[in-house]
Amino acid sequence: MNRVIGLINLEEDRQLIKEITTDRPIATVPFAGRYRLIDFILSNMVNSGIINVGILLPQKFGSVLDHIRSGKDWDLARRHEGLFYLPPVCAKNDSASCELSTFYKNIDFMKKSTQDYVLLSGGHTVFNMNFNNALRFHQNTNSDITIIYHKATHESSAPCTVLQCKENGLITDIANHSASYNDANISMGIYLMSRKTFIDIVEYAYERGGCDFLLDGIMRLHNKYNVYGYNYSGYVSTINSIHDYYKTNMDLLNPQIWQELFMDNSLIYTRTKNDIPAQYKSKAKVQNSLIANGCIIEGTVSNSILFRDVKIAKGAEIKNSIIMQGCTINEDALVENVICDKSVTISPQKWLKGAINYPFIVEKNTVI
Amino acid sequence: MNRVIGLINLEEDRQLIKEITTDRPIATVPFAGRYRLIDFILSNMVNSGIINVGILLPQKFGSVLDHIRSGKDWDLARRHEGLFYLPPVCAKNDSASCELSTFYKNIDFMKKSTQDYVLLSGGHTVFNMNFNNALRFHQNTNSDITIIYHKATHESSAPCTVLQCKENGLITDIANHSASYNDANISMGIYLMSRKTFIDIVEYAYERGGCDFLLDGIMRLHNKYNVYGYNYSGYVSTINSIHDYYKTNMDLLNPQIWQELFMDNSLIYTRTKNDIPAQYKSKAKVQNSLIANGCIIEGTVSNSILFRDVKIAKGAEIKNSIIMQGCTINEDALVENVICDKSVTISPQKWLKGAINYPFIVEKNTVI
Amino acid sequence: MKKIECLAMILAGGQGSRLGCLTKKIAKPAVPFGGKYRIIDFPLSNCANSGIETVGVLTQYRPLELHTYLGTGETWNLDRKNGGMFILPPYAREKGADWYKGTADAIYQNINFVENYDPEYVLILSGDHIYTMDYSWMLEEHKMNKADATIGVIRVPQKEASRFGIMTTDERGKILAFDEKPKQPKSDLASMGIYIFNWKLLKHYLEEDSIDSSSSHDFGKNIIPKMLDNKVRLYSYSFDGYWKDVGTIESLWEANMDLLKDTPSFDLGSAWRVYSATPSLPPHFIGPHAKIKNSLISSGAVIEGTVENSVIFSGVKVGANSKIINSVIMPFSRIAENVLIDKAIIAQNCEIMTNSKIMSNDGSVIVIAENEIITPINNGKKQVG
Amino acid sequence: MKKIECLAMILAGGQGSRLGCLTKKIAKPAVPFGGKYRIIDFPLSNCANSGIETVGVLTQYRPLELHTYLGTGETWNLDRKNGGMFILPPYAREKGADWYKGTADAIYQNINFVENYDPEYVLILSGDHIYTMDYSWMLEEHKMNKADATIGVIRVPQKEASRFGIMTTDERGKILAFDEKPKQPKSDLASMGIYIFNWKLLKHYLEEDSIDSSSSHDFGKNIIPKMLDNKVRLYSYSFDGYWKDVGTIESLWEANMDLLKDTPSFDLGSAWRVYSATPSLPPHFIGPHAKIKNSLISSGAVIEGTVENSVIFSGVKVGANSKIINSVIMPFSRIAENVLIDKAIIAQNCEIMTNSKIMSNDGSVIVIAENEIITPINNGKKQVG
Repeated sequence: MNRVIGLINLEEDRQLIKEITTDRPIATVPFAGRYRLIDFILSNMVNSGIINVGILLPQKFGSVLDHIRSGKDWDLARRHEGLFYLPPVCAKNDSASCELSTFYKNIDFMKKSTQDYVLLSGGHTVFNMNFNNALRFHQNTNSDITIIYHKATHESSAPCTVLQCKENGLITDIANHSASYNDANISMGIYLMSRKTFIDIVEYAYERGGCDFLLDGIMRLHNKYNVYGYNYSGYVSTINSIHDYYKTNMDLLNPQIWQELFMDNSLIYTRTKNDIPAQYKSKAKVQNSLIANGCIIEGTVSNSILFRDVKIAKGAEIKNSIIMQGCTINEDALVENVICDKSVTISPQKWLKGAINYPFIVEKNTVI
Repeated sequence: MNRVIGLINLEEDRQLIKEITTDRPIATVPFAGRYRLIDFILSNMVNSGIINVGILLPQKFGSVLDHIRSGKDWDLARRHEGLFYLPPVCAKNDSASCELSTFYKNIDFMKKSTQDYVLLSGGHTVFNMNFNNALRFHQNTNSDITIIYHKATHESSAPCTVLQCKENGLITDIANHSASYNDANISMGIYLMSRKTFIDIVEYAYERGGCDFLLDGIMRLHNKYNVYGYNYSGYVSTINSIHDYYKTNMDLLNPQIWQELFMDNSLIYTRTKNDIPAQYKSKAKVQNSLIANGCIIEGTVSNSILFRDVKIAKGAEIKNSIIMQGCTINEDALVENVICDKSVTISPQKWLKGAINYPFIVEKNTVI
Repeated sequence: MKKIECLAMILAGGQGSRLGCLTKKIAKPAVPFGGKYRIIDFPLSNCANSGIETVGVLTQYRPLELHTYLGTGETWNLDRKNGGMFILPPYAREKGADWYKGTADAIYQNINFVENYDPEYVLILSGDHIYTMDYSWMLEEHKMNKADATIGVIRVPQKEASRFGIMTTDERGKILAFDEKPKQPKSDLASMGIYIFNWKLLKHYLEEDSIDSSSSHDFGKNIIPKMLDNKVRLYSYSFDGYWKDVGTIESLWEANMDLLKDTPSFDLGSAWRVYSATPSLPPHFIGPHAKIKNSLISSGAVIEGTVENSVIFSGVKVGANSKIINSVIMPFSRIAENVLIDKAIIAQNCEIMTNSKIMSNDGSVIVIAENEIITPINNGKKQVG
Repeated sequence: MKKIECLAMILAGGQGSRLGCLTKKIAKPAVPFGGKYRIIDFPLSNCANSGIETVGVLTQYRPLELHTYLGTGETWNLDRKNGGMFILPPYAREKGADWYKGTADAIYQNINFVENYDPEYVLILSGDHIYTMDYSWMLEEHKMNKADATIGVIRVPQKEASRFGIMTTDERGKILAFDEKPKQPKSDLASMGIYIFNWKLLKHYLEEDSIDSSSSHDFGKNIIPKMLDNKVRLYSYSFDGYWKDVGTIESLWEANMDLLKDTPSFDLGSAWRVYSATPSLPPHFIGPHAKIKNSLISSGAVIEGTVENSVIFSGVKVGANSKIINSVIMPFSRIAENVLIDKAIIAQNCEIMTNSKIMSNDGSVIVIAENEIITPINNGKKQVG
C-alpha cells in the first residue's frame, strides 16, 4: 500500500451534529473514552501500509492540528513523505470552503507525487479495516473508481448515499441523500482510484464549477468511468448526528464490537498523553462500562463511557452516559442519559436526566 | 528562560513586500540561501532557553505549517510544552484577521500557562540575539513592558516605530509609522512583559474594540505602565520591502555579518532537508558569493546568493543576484541584479538585468 | 556540544537477581510496576521534571527490552537536539574491551561521554528505586553548602538500617561518617543511592580508583569512604517523601500495594508527572457482573470477575467468577474463569487456566514467571526465583 | 511485534585498524566521507530506500560518536513505531557476558532480537562500503531462485581478486565454489559482503557454528563454506554499479576522489538519496579572491584561497593564498594562510598554521589525525597509521 496516497477530507455538513461541534469538526469529536473520530481512518490507512497521508483542513482546524500535530503517534512523522496538511481555500463569495477547490489548488502536489493510487475518505466513520483487499479488488476488476460500502442493518431516514450494484460489483446507480433500507448498499464515502483518474476528475469537475467530489465529479462522470463497489462486512458506523454518536458509543459496551474495533485487528492509534491507571476506591461500584486511564472512581457507574481523568465522587451515580475528559461528578449527584463534553463539573446532589433516545448534552466547561 | 512563553505573530502588512509574498507571509520568505525569515526569531527564542512557543498563524498559513511542522528542527517537538499554533480568527466584516482577537480567543490558554513572562515578537527580523540579558534588564528595572530596540544607522523614509527613551531606558514617547533618522531608537517589535500584564492588556484593548497590540494596547495604556526600552547592539534588519530583502541578503556577503549571524553566536536552525555538498565543475568561477548545498556550478557566479539545488550551466553568468531553491540557469544566460523565486528556469542565452537599487523579480516556477 | 550545568547518569546495568524469575529475560529497570510503568520511568521522569535534559543510561545486563523501551527518550521528553537521553553500554577500545566492573567503574568508562558536555555537576542515580523527587532542590542545597558531594538520605526503620549505607551527620547535614551496610547502625539515616558530585573532583577520584586493584569500584564501598578520609566536603540532603528500594520480590509487591487504598501511601496522581510509554489500547472494559475495589486498572483490560486490592496492567483479562486479591497482574496475562489468585505477582503474558488457585500457605508472595501456563494441576507451584 | 518480511543487520563493530589514526577515537562506520556523510550513511540509506525499515546496527568498538550520530535513526527515516533502527551492543546475560567474536557470532548473540520480528529473510550488511543499491531487487532474485542464501557479487580487477572472497558460479548464478582471499583466484567475481539468508536456515547454522570451538565465527570463513559443503542453494546476485571497500587510507582517499570531475565515477546527486545528518550551518562563503574547481564544498565553509580536486567538509576554513589540491578536509579543520596541501586527508578539527606544507614525497596519501595542530616546523610529519 505504499503505492497509495491517502487523502482525508474534513469538510463536512456540520449542521447535522452541531451541539458538540461548535469549535471543532466532527472528525475531532472525542469518542470511545480516548479517541477522536479521525483516529479510525488515519489508523486504518497506516495499518494498511499507506505512508503518505494528506489532510484537508476544515475552517476550524485548531483541534485538528492540536490532535494530530506531526502525525508521530500514527508513525506518519517522516523526513520524506508522511503526513501533510492541505489548508482550506476560502471561496470568494460564501464562507464555506469547497473540497474541489482545495484539491484543485493543490493539484501540482498530486501531480508530482510518486504514488499510483489515491484513497479518498472522510474523517468521521468508526471502523477497523485493512484496505489491501479493496486494492486487490480494484486491480482485479477493470474498475476506474472503487467505492467502499457496507450493508445497512436497519431502516433509517437519515440521509446517506445508496449504491446499486451488479453482482460483479459494477455500480449502476448512485443516490445521494437517500433514505436507507434494510440491506441497502451504503457508501462509506471512501473512494479508491488511480492518481491519474483522481486528477482528471478534479480538473474536469472544478473547471466546470463543481464543488463536491462525489456529486460534481463521480456522479457527473459516471458514464465515462467504470465505477465499482467493494463490500466491507465489518462493523461500520458513520457519525452524522448526536443520535449516531450516542448510539455508537453505547455499541462499544457490546464486547464483540469493542474487541473487533480495538483488539482483534490492527491497533487504533491516537495522540498519546501521559496518564495513570484508573483508580477504584473502596466504595466504587462499576458495571458494564468503559473506563479510561486517569479516572478516580469512588461512586457508582453503569452502562457508561468515562474518558480520561474523570472523577466520580462518593455517592455519585452515572448511568447510560458519556462523560468526556476532565469532568468531575461530585458527591451524590445523579447523571443519567447524559453526554458531558470536556471539563464539565456537576455539583453535589444535582440530578441530570435525559431520555435514552434523546440524551441531554452538557456543553464544554459548564458548571452545573 | 523556561519561565518565558514565546509568541510569534505572523499577521503583518503584506502590501509592503507583495511580489514574493503572494502565497506566503513574509515570515516564510526564503532567505540567505537556506533559511526562512522566521528561523531567526524562532532560533533566538530556543537559544535563549524558551521551550514553549506559540505561533499566531496568518491567513495563508500553508507555508508556515510546511516549514515548521512539529518544531522538531528547533527542538520544540516536546510531549509537554514545546510548539503550538494559534489559528487565525476571522473577523466578521473584513477579511483581515486581527492579532488582538486571536490573542483574546486563546486567552484561556495563556491563563493556564505556568510561565511567568511573555515575549511577543513578529517573524520577519534578521538577527541573532540571546534574550537573557533583556530579561535581566526587565527584572532589574521596575519595567512592566520592555520593548527591544536598535539604533538606526542611516536615515530612511520607510515607516517604523521610533522610541524616545530616558537615560535609564524609560520610554517617554512612541511614534508609530515614523520616518527614521540617524541614531533613532527603532523598535524591533519585540515586547517582554509578565504574563499577567500581557493578559490585562489583551483583555483591556480587545474589549474596547482594539486590534493591534502596540497601537491599541501599549500606546493607549502608556500612562498606566512603566514601559522601558532595551537597546540591542548587534546586527538587525527588519524586512518590510523588496529593497530591505535584497539589501539584507547582500549584507551577508560581508564576512563579519555572515559570521555574526550564523557562526559566532548560537546556531540558527531551519528545516533540515537532505542535500549533497555543492559541486564545482572544471569551468566553475565563483567569487564573493554564498553557495548552498546541492548546487552544481559549471559557470560564473559573483556577488550572489545561491539557494539549494541551483544549477548554473556552462557559460552562464550570475551577478549581484539572489537565486532561490531549484532554479536552473542554462548555458550562456546572463543574470544580473535579479531575484529569482523558487524553481525558475532561465533558458540558454537569455539576458536578464535589473538595477542594483531596483532588482528584477522573477516569480516562482517561471520559465524565461 | 553545549556546556551544561548538571548531567545525570543512571546505573541500569544490574541483573537484580533477588527479583528471581522476573529478571530472567529483562533487566531490573525494565520490570513493570504500578499498572503501566517500568521501574526506570521513575528516575527518568524525575530528571525530566527537574529540568535535567542530558541523561546517560548505563546498561549491561539483557538490555534488549530495556533499550527498546527507552527508544529515543521521547517518552520522558528526553529526545532533545542538544543533550537528551543516551544509552551507554560497555564498549571496546583500541586495547581491548571491558565490562562494567562496578558502579564507579561504569561511570569511569564513560568519562569521555561526560566530558563532551563539560558539566559542573554530575548526578548519579540508580535504576531501581520508586520515588518522585525534584533533583533541582538537591542541587540548590549542594551549591548553597559549597559541597563537593551531596548524598540523598532518608530515615529508615532502625531494624532495616543494616541493609543500607548509613550516615552520621552534624546538625547542618555535613557527613561525619559513612558505613556501608553496618552490622551496628549508628543512625537511621540511609543513603538513597543518589549522589551529586562536582564533576572535576569525581573525575579525579574515578581515575584514582580505576588503578586501585584492591577496589571493588563501587560508590558506596570505595569512592565515598575515600572522599571522607580525605576530608572532602560531603553533605547529606534529606528527603521525606515516599521512597522504596524494589530490589526484592517482597518490596516490589509492597510498593505496588502502597499505590492502593483510599488515600494511598504513594499517590501516582499527584502533580508531579511520572512519564511512561502509553500503549495504543482502548479504555478497559468492566463487565456486567464485575466487582472492583481498592485497585488500579489500566487500558485494554477486560474484567468480568472480582478484583480487590490489586494492580492490573494493560491488556489483562480476568474471567467471570475469578477473584484477584492482593496481587499484581502484569501486561497481557490472561486469567480464565473461576480462578483464585491471592498475594501473587503474575509476570507478562501468562495464562492461568480455569479453576486454578494461586496462593501460598506461608504468607509469602508467589511469583509466576513470564509466558508461563498454569493449569489446576500444577497450581500450587511456587516460583520465588 | 509485527512480523516483517526482511530485516537487515549491519555489522558496524569493527575497529578498522587499517584506517590508522582516523579510527583512533571513532569506529570505522563513523568516519566522515564525501563532504557531509559518514560511511554508515550508505548502508542505512540503502535500507531505507529499499523499503527495509527494521535494521539492527551491531556496534562494539568506540561506539560513542557512532551512537550519537545514529541517534534515533530519524536521519534515515528509521525512527519508526514498529521496527526502525536498533543499536545492538554486546551485553551481559545471567551466566556472564560475551563480546562479539566474529561477524557470525555477532548475529548469533542477537538471535533474540531477530526472532522478535519473525522475519522470513535476513539481510546482512557491513558498515564500511560506499555504494548505493536497491536490496529489494536482490531479494526478488533470491525469491525467484528459491535460494537459501544469496551473496552480492561484483567483478573486480583480476589482480585485486585475492583480497576478496571469490566465487565460481554456473550460468544461472548458482555458486559452485567460494574461496576466501584465495592466492590463485579462479574468477573475478568478488563477494561484496552482502548476504540474504532464509532466517530459519541461518539460525540453524549460527547455532551450530556457536558451539564449534575451531570456528572463527565469520560468514566468509565459516558459515558460507559450510553451507556450500552441505549443498545448500547458494546464489550470487551481480551488481554493476559503483562499489568501494574503504577499509584502507588509499581506498578511502580514492573513493573521495571518485566523487569529483565533470562526470564523476560515483554521482551523489543521482536520484537515489543518501541521507545524512545535516548540521545547522549557513551556505558556504566563497571569498572575493577564491578559486575553486572540480571540488565538493559543504555548508558553513569559508574559502578564501584555492581549492582544486578536493572534498571540503562543513565548517572548514581555507585562508587566503592557501592551496588545497587532491585532498580531503574533514569538518571544522582550519587551514590558515599560505598553506599548501596536496594529496592528504586532514581529519576533524585540525589546525594547519600559516606557511605549512603538507605533501608526501612518495605519492602516498598523508593523514593528519583529529585535533592535530600542524606548524611549518613539523609539517613534513607523515601519519599513515
